[in-house]
Amino acid sequence: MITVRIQREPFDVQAEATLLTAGATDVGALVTFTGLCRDEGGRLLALELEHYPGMALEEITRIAEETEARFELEGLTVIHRHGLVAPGEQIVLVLAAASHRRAALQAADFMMDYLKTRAPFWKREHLTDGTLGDWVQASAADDLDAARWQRDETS
Amino acid sequence: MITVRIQREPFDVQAEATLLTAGATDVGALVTFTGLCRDEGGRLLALELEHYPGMALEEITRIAEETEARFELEGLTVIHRHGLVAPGEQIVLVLAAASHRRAALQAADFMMDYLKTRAPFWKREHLTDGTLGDWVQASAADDLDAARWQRDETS
Amino acid sequence: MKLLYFAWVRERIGKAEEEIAIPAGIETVSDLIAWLAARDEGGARAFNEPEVIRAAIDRTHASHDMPLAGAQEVAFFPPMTGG
Amino acid sequence: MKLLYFAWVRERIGKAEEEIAIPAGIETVSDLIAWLAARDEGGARAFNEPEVIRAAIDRTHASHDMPLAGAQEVAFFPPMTGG
Repeated sequence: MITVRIQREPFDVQAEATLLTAGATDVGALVTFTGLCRDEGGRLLALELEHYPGMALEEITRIAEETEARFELEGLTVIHRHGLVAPGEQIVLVLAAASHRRAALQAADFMMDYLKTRAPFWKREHLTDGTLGDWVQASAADDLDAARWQRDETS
Repeated sequence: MITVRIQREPFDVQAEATLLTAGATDVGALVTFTGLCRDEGGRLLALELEHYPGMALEEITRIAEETEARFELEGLTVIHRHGLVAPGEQIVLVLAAASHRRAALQAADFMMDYLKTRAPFWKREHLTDGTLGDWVQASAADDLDAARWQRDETS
Repeated sequence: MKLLYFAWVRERIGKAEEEIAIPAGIETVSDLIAWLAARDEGGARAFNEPEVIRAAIDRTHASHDMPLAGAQEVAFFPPMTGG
Repeated sequence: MKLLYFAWVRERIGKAEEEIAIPAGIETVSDLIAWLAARDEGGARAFNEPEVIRAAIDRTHASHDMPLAGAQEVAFFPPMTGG
């Protein structure tokens, strides 16, 4: 069961976990990954998350389907926020349920690597001095993280 | 910050997450791993978790300290239950907070592999037909999972 | 054909979207980028480093050598930074 | 020296713990396992496959070749199945 949502509002991790595992009796492992906004040493007032509305849900659903095809899951929920997010607030949630722990952990890891490099979202900094900061640069490390899954089909 | 608890009672994942991240502004990734009791195709009434009270807290704390030394974490919480646990109920919680996602994901993965192979807990099955089942056998796969961290110091 | 721009590509070209009639000889994503870069100042600013630009054709990621034939919506944007 | 037994080791030997005076010549975990296996029927049942038995000395995992000198609490149990 795949659930994908793009929303401006915060999400309730516990409520999503309850939804995902309701009635399931073969879930032995539940992994939640929550991505949060850091304050970047006090420099950051908020992150602005721009997205491509027409494509974001489709693309994240494609990534979720790949994740489900690749790992033995009992359920997968992905929620990505857009709009303004303050330090300490949530940006993204990945929730993976499986019979066995490695599948759930790896699914969350895989999902996040591909979200970072394929989901059409862009972050811009709003600074505590009241100015508009830069667009966040894509990280080469994220590309390398995503490339791991092509190099090593079993890891 | 390391928190380790051994308890009979269920835990509240959301409350533990809130505790761990309260006041933190440099947490970019929060991973929760919840281990749940499966029903083994309807065969299982409950799992009985026996533990070595004198050693369990000490050993899990040692594993948590190794985890903290190995990955750049902002916080780590580990809770392991003992006593009777019914299908669908929680057995173990690992909560890892970090600035960056790989550290949080790998810390949860590492922590679980070592919990499985080093924490002094033993599971016994209570069956739906009213009889006492077998002690759960340790899995060779768990030993291999734990051995990964010795083979490859960077993964 | 509808063109969409996001993040700093949108800011530099000075618009979020536009409708264009695709000129003769423009067959791939790469051709279209070169044409936009040559069209005006905003295009030059947005596409002066074509190698960093990502594209999507009809809401699916597309490499620069992908043909545009049949495309209804083409989007240009920087490398993604979501998640 | 206090001995503790857990899970099926406890069931087979028929007790959760006991206090023993360590006999002369018993120097390692392995020696103690062999002595317990030879002591009585419960010991034989619990320790008939010594290679699968895990041990802890004073609440720390110990290999079978570890010396017992100075130990106050030795525990025997099957491979762990927590988590």
